Amino acid sequence: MTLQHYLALSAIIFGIGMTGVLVRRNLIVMFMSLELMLNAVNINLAAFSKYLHAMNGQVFIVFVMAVAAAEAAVGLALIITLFKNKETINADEVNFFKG
Amino acid sequence: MGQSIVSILPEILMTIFGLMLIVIDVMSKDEKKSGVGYFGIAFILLTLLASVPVGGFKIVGFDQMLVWDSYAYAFFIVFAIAYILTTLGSVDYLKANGINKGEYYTILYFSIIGMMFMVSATDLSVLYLGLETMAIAMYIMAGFNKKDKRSNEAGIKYFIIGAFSSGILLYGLTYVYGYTGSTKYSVIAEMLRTNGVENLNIKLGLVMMLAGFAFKISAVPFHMWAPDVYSGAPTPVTGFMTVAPKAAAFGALIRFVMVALEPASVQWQLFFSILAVLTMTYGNLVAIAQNNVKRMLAYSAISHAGYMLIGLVAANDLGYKAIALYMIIYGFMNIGAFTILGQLKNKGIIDDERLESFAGLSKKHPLASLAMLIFMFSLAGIPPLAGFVGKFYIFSAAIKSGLVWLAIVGVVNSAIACYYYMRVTIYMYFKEAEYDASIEMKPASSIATFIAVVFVLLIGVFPSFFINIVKMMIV
Amino acid sequence: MEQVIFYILAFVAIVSSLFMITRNSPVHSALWMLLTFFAVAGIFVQLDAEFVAAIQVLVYAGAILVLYLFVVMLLNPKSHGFIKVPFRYVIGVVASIIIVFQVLMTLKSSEVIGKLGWVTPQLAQELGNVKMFGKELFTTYLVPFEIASILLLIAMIGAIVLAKKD
Amino acid sequence: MIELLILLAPLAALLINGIFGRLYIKNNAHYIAIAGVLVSLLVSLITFVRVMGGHTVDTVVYEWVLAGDIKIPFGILVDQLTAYMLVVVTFVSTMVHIYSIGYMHDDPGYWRFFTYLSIFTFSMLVLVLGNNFLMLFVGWELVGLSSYLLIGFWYEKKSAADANKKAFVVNRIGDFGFYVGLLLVLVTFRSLNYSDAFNHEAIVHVKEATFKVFGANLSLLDLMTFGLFCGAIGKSAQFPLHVWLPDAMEGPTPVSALIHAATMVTAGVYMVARCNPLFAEAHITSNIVVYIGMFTALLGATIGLTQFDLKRILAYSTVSQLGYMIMATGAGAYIAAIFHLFTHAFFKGLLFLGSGSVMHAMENDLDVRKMGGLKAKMPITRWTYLIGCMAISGAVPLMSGWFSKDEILAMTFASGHYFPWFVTAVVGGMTAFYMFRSYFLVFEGTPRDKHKFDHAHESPLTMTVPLILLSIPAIFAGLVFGLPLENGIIHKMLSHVVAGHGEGGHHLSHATTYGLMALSTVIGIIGIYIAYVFYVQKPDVLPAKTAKAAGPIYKLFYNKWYFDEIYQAFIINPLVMISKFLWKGFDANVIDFIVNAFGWVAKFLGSVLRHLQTGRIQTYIFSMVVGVILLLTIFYIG
Amino acid sequence: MMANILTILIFFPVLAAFFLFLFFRSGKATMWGAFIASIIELVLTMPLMTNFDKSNPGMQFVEKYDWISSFGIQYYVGVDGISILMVFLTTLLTAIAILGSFTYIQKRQREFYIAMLILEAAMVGVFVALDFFLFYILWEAMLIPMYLIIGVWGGARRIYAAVKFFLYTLAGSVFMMLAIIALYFKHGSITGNYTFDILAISSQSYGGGLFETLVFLAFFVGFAIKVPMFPVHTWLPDAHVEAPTAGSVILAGVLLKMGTYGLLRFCLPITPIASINFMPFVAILSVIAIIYGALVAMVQEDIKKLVAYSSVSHMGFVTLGIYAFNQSGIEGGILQMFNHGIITGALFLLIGLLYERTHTRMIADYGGIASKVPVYATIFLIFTMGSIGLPSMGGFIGEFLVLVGSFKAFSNMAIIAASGVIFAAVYMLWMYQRVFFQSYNTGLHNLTDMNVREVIYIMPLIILVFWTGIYPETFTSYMHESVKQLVEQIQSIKVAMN
Repeated sequence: MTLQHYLALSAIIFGIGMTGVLVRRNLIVMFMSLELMLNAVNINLAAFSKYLHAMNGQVFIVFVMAVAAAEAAVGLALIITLFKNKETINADEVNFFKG
Repeated sequence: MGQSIVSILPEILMTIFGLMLIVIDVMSKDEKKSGVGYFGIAFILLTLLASVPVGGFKIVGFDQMLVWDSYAYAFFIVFAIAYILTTLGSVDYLKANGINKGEYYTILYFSIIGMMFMVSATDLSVLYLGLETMAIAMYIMAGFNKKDKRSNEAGIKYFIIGAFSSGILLYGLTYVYGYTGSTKYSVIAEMLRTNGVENLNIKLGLVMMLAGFAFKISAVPFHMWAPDVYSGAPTPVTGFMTVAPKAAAFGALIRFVMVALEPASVQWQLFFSILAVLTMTYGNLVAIAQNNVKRMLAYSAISHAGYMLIGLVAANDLGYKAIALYMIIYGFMNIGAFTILGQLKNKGIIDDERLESFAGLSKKHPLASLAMLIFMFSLAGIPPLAGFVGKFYIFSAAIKSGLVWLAIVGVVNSAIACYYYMRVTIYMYFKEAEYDASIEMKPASSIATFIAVVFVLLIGVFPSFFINIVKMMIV
Repeated sequence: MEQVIFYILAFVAIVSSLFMITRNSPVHSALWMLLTFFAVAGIFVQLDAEFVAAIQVLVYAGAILVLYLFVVMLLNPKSHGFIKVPFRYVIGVVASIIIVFQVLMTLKSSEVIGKLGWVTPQLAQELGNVKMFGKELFTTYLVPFEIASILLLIAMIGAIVLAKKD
Repeated sequence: MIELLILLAPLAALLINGIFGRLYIKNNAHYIAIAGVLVSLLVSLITFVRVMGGHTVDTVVYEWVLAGDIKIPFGILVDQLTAYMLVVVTFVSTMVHIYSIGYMHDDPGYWRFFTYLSIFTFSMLVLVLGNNFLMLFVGWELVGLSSYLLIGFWYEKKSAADANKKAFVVNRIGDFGFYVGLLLVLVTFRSLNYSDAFNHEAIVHVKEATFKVFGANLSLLDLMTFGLFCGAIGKSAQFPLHVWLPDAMEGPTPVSALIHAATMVTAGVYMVARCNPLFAEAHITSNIVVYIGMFTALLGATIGLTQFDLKRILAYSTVSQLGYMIMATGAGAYIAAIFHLFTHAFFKGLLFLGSGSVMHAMENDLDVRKMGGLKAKMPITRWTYLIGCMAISGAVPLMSGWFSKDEILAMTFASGHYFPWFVTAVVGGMTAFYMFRSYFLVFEGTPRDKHKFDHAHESPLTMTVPLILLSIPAIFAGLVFGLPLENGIIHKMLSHVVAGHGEGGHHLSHATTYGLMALSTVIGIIGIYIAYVFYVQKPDVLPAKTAKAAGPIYKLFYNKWYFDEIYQAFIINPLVMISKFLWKGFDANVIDFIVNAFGWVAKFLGSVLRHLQTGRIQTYIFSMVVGVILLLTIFYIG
Repeated sequence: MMANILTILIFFPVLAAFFLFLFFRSGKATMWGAFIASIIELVLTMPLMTNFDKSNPGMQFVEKYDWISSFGIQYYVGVDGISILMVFLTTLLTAIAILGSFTYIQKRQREFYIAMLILEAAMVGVFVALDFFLFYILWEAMLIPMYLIIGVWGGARRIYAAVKFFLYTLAGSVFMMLAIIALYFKHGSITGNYTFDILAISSQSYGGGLFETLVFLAFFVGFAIKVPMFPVHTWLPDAHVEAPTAGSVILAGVLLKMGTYGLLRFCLPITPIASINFMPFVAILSVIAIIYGALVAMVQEDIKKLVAYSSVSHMGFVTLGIYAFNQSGIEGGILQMFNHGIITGALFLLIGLLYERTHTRMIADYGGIASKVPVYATIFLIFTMGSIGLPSMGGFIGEFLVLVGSFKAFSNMAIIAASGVIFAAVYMLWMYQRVFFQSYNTGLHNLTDMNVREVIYIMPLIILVFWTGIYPETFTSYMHESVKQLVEQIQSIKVAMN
């Protein structure tokens, strides 16, 4: 299996994740799509790490996961506070600031 | 190994002090929570003194993972200034809005550690993680005031768009790593020099990464989040957010661009010149259309990012020194302005930060409005004040590297900018009071404003001391 | 043989992620995401990054997904489906497709040029992926490890401050 | 250096009256003013005598304007020409000062009037005594200022306020030409001193030079002299710029007598005479001067015929007499011009003061139609007025006017200007006619307004004594200075000043001179007879009949050839319209529009861009994605 | 003391302002304090004038201290023939303006007098600065106090006027900053030593190519707006009409002179070749300014606006004189700057007096007040005549020298400019007639004549206006040597050019 295959796969998953963020109105699903994008990045890192015969790619994946976890925690905490105030997790209602 | 420890000595110190802050926070009683802030100031001053780089040396640590030098130290000064002024400014704000939690100061403190790593990073991993630490801290700070739905919205928006942009940054990072084979700046630079820059791979990686950075410094196509987040977040936090994270992003960006992408300088100069022009013009034009002062200062923050980009596009040593100096000056001016804005209470019906609530303020609070006048004219870049020195330095860098057209755009923009800064002074001095808005300057915030005013005047008239700090910087 | 496994995993990953973003209720999309994580773990194994695959399953599938499900259950929000306005829906999809296409354009010239690392096949057998991983992590990448710990600390404090009722 | 005293005395009077007048001196301001004038009169007479003895003075008091290569001193020049002018100015000024005591007796601004008189005397003396063109110009403008102040003395009246502004502006237009001439002199001779400008070699050297003005290559000397002459046109109320003099009658009569008869208006003649070396060489300009002089003379006389206001008649007669003098200078007869100026100052001053005392008697009503038969009531005024008329008409031999006017006619004829000679000869007749018309209407015949006639009484001594004193030179000035014809005392003295060729140029045989003199005397007598027939024998019939017969011409003359209306329509109104357009149209709409447009465009762009900020998270992320796509394409292509 | 007289002159008002700000609470006390400070400043200029060595064309009372050594920026001040008159004019007019606004400024007196003192310091600084950076800082620093004076104490449309004034001047001077930086680097690259020292930069020639033209244009735009020259003058009438009396006196008396001073100190010596190339262009602009200013002034209904447009016309003479590049032209220009300061300053003071009493500036509201206020009418007449350029007053000498100078350089322009003399008479006298003569307009009520204080602060201006007319040598002697040096420098380049 050549490097291109993996890069192609990660690109597609990255694209899907991006669509998810752009299209879905539900904040939680947007978060999940963000996680999906980070997964695509991990695939990329793993692929490069293999074809470069080096381990730093994989180490980086772990760091990315740590960041993902932290983001998830803070993101969901923010969603909970939003829910407490506005009883909604619909992205379009979060538009007090305009112009 | 010994030398490596010294290279991250400041960060270690900061972490130890950070942990002590958490303990202090837990121990202190509810109404004495501001004590945490004062301790934070003490700790940061201690670290500042402990890690003074003697004579612009360069300690490279952990096999070129990161480096502690006068460059990083200069930015550390900016973070320290931002932290001290914001803490002083927010003591009264937090009490007034009933969110007097110790964690406010702790998280702020930890975010500075992230920024320090970002600035001294010479490896992509340290850069990325430092960036993310700062980002996470800022998401929390933006959404800190749970009860106020505006702060909530700021937090959510900042989080999602921030996460998305760090996703893009990361994706670009993988391609840069993949193409050059290593995460170390020096190796990347070596690879680019030997293999040339025309490869599509590297172009993709480069654009994606720089897009991620552009988000952090709120350059135009990637700035959309800034106005809403800055207007939503609690005012002292906005002051902090417009200065420290932006300075860290610029510090990291300069080091990354000047060291790692040095061979590809034509590409990123083009990249940033487009961004610079768009950012300045967009920031200034929309700021004119605002009549909420906080939102206007948000847009002015964007336009100032544009001016700093000119320094970056100049790509000479004078350029990044100018950016560092500009950041220091911008820190004083902006946080000073936000502190005063934070203290503005408007018993009238409209929300307190509208221009009308500034009407006739100079009669009731001459000192506060004089300070605001000084900040506004300094932001506009009128000479006797520090803002002019910053802009002057930046434009000299641009002209030195022959970018006269960019300097002209910058100069025209700063002329346009004067209009909306002046509008505040018009309402304060020339108009009669419509609403009974008032600024009760509590002790802490008045100290912050006083320090800011003194420094703005000092740098304006005797800038040589501050220029010497910046002079020793070498990327 | 190796290609077949790759194509299966790739297919599963793509389909499940597509289903994830198109499901109405967040719970269904969470479950589909679980499937994506497993597919990705499989790919890691195929790229002989076994330790990372394990971590992937543990952290992503185990922790983050559970957190999502937990929050979804807590808030049990009404499902909103897709954005009403078709126009924004279409340009969103089109933009992502363009990005994907631009990334794929780089594939023709993307063979690895950089200096190859120290991992030779026989060293891999001898030390095993996990030991190599530990060696790399705790020697060259020690500082990022420390920063990650600070990062998680801040995330913890932040989450508590934001979520705790006071 | 006692000549300096001539200047200092009026200056001192002016300062004392000016500063202390309002509060302290009030009504006895005339003592100081007269003292000042008397001192300068005495010194002038002394200098006149010393100049007769050949003692001329040309000294520098101090360096006035210094700039690089330009050095303009503040200097005094006293030669024969100055001596004559000094005598005329100081003598007539003294007479007017004395006269004003009576005339302005109960006026609230009494001290102010005498201050202005001292200002005028001082400035006229500066003009006359200056030894360079700049001093001449300074005097020129200061005299304009004092005429502005004096005409507008009774500023409550709108007509007086308009008149003084009109006088100043019209003078200023003339001064503009003078300024250009002055600059030309400075550029060519590198100095403004008379000594440098008039030395013969310098003029010959410059004779052929031309000067490029707006593309046209005009001869330098002609341009220069024409510039200077424009100043004279303005000041001496010649043809295009004569409109201000009749309106200047708004001022008190002593003012008209002093300024608008004797001294100021003659400044133009003095200037041309002083610059005779230049004008002699500039043939084109000299011709222009002759024809302008001639036409002004004709213009003044024709309008004078039809006027009913006594002072207006005298004003137009002054315009006409000035035309004579200017024509004389144009024809090269500088000495004749000065001689006529000399005599004219006396009898015209006399006539004006006479009209002043008539006005005084008739409670300030000057309409000749309401007067008549005043000779019974005001004998001194009547006789002095008659002497004045006889002098000016040139019909009565041995009178001063007869000498000087006929000499001008002779000289014009001699210098080959036959047509101007003929026109001015006819004008001589007209002059005689309208002067005696005014005499007969005022003093002869039966009083037409019983009520006013009863109140009429002879003016007090302070007014009649100056009349008598003035009538003496009006009679004998010609005899004393004019005989023998063409080389009397004045001729011999002034020949030093006039550049060498003087009268020699075109000599006439004695026969023709006497013939010409006889002819002009006869024309004068005919003029008087017609006036006698018109206004004594059939006062009610003939004037009305001829007016009706003349019809349109009469109306033309009566309305001052419609010059005021023409200027108003073709110069003043368009100018005001243009400037209104420039202000409202250009300044407000164009420049300010552009300036405000910048602000408006910025605001508009701001409000447009502002709407990009929709507030929805998806839009923000979408803009980032688009940003990345665009930058990628740029980099892929670039 | 004499060595650093200039530093004292600059910093004394600032210290005084600071002292007043701290210790003086009541408006009245600050008023007298400020007045005494301005008098001391005026007295301090006397030794400067007397000890000035008139034969030395170079800079005198020079002080040079390092300020920002890394950039080659110094605190470098000195005064020569060209700038000494302006310093005297500034201190004189400020003292008179302060004394003049005792009754005029009622609200917030403290801030007003402090702003005036700071303004004075900045103005003196601009005229004596010999370091580009110092010059630019003071050049723009001056904007803030002036902006506040117009904005806070101005008339009805003060906000629009203040904003327009601020942005107009700023737009011009912003390009000047770029030119300064470009010069700094170009000079550095040619000679190797990077400095902002004006004399060093102006002694270096820049080859007359595109670089020099661009630098010249940048400077020219900045200064033309300040002068104001024809197309960019529309800020002046608004600023003048809305500014309080003291504001308009300083604005007309000193601020306009900075534009022409800038042309003399920067455009001519530093970019001579470009200046010579642009000579016809500037001359045409100046002549248009003269005629345009006069014509528009004719139809104004507001006295202050009329005097404002007359300033445009008078400053047109100054720029015409400067761009004649000969001794009499430039000296005439400088003298005209000085005279215009005195005459227009006095006119604004007088109009201010009138405004204080009748609260209207419209000519139509007045009529025949000469009978009610004779002393005021006479003084106003003196300055009207001065403004027209009547001999025996300074205006005439200035105009005469300018016309002589410009006649030598470009005769056609001089002739048209000379026609400006006619229009000057027209608009001034028409205004004077409608206000002072004709029948008394009963609409005006509490018209009282000038009291002693008002006569006292007008008296120095009256004396000066006659002094410059009768014996101008006292003032022109200062500038002979400096102007000769400047003219020789330009003539030598002009000769070299063709």
